[in-house]
Amino acid sequence: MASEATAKQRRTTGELVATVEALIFVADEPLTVRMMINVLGEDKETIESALDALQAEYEERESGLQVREIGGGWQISTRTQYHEEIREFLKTRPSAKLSLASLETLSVIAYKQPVTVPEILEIRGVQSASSIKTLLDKRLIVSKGRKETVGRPMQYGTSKDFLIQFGLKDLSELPSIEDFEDLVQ
Amino acid sequence: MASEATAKQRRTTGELVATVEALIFVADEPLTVRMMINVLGEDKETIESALDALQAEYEERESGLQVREIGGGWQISTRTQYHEEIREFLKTRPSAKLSLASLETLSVIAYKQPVTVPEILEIRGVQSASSIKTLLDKRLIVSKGRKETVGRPMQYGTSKDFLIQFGLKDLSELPSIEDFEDLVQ
Amino acid sequence: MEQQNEQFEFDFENVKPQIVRQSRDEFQLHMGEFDGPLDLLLYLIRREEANIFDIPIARITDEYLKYISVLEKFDVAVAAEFLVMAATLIEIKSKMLLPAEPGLEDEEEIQDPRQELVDRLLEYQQYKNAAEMLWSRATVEQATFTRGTIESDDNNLEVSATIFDLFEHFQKIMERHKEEVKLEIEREEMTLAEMVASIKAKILKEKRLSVLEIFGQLKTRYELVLAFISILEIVRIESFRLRQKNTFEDIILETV
Repeated sequence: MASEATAKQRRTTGELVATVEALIFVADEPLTVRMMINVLGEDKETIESALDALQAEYEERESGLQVREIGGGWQISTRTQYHEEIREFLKTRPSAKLSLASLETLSVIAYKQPVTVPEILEIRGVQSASSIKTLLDKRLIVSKGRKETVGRPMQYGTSKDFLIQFGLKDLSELPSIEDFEDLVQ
Repeated sequence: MASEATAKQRRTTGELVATVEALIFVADEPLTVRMMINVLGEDKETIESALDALQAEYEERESGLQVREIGGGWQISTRTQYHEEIREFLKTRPSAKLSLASLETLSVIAYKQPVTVPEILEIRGVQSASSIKTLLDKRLIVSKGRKETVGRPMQYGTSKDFLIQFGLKDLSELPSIEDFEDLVQ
Repeated sequence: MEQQNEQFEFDFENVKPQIVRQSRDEFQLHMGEFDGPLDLLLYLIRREEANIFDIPIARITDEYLKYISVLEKFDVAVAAEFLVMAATLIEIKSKMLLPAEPGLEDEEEIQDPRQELVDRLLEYQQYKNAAEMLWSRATVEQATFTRGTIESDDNNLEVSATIFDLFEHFQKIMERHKEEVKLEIEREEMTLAEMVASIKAKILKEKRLSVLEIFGQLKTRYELVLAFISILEIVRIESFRLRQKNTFEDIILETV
């Protein structure tokens, strides 16, 4: 178990607070105390007092960030009073990269449209629900009505925004295998 | 311009440090001073001293995180000493290392850029085509146009990802090549 | 560097050279960790504990040629770069055997025939050391992590990906997909016992079965063979028989 592996090296309180901070920072979702216990091999009380200390530290130094408990876990987030500047920044920042999963899902939709979620699952071999949500949010795909088959699943296709963002006149401009080989040469 | 919109509300030094911290946190790539100037409407000196203060704050409280300059921008990342616990939590291993041949090729490109394939061959004494492909795939190098000489060979240089992956502020941070002049023995 | 440590333990006499195909046109020689002739020369100089500014060229050349002959012993086409270096070494060696041209001595200092090679080796050594520095920097960097995803990461409407990224991924998926399909078929393959049981179940229900129909429902050659053996097996040990009214007509499997 992880606990045994790491618990033997005893940490000072300061080190534990720092480690908890680092773990919360790298986690994609609010980090549960349960998870911290597993990874660090410390007991619940020790972890909880480290969390309190960490939270107090951020309060005291009036950081632009805060450590807070949310949805059953712990998270670092920006403080609301700086949201104006953050929004300003988010508007100007360079475009975000699509995750690998979203890029894959988008490529399936682009080349196989109209396509349903079960069909995407079959091609990619993994569930794509969250990618589809992301792509819908970014308006890269749109729903194209229901397929007249068992369960009447929703079909998806690419949007006009997709064409604009990828610099295509229309779908016929999507590269084929031959185009790609030329490029590689 | 963003600058005018937000500059009017004067900030205390503490508030500026906190705002800079929040911006660096939300940015998904190292945040340039240029960008902070644009968003916050403060001058370069003010931003830079806020960055210094922020960095010192993280040092002093012995945080699990660090504020550092990398790849031409500022970033918050975990401190190396907590990597074991983080790996345990993320279930990651150190990613595949570059082969010796690719590292050699990369070091020639880093120091000689822009440099052509024949020039690399001359220094290394072997063909480097496959290493160059690997480095391009990993986006550690980029092509820098053709050299106006016989055959117009493609020239290569290092990318921003190179700086980030090797923890460099900018190319001037590379130790000088003369420093590596240790004698065989 | 770990790899470099290994280099010093390299067993010159026993190592098997390997030619690794790097790409369509490029083959690379791997013998220990020697990536090229300069690398090999540095190793030999180090092994002989020689001074790089005063290379015992005859001895080093002999060692180098011995190395090449090991390659030839294994019937391996020696990479051109190694042969060029061999020629260079032999040339330097012969130049050094010649007496200095009289008359030149006073006017200018005679150029050491080894000089150019030494310069190349020193330059190469620098980049090799720089590569080691990059390696250790990357190792440190791999121990730092950036933040996990946060809410604002996802609400940037603009994306940076090109149409070719999209295409490349689509191709990768299709390749992955092909492999999976193959695996599935393998998983679904029946055993003989299963086939026997399935045919028996059908015939007990229907009383008589058309053999053509049985075969018609099967997809792979493997299944056809399996069905054929199963039918023979059923007729042999159970109370079923095969009946054909006329030649070339359908064969019926029925209960006795």
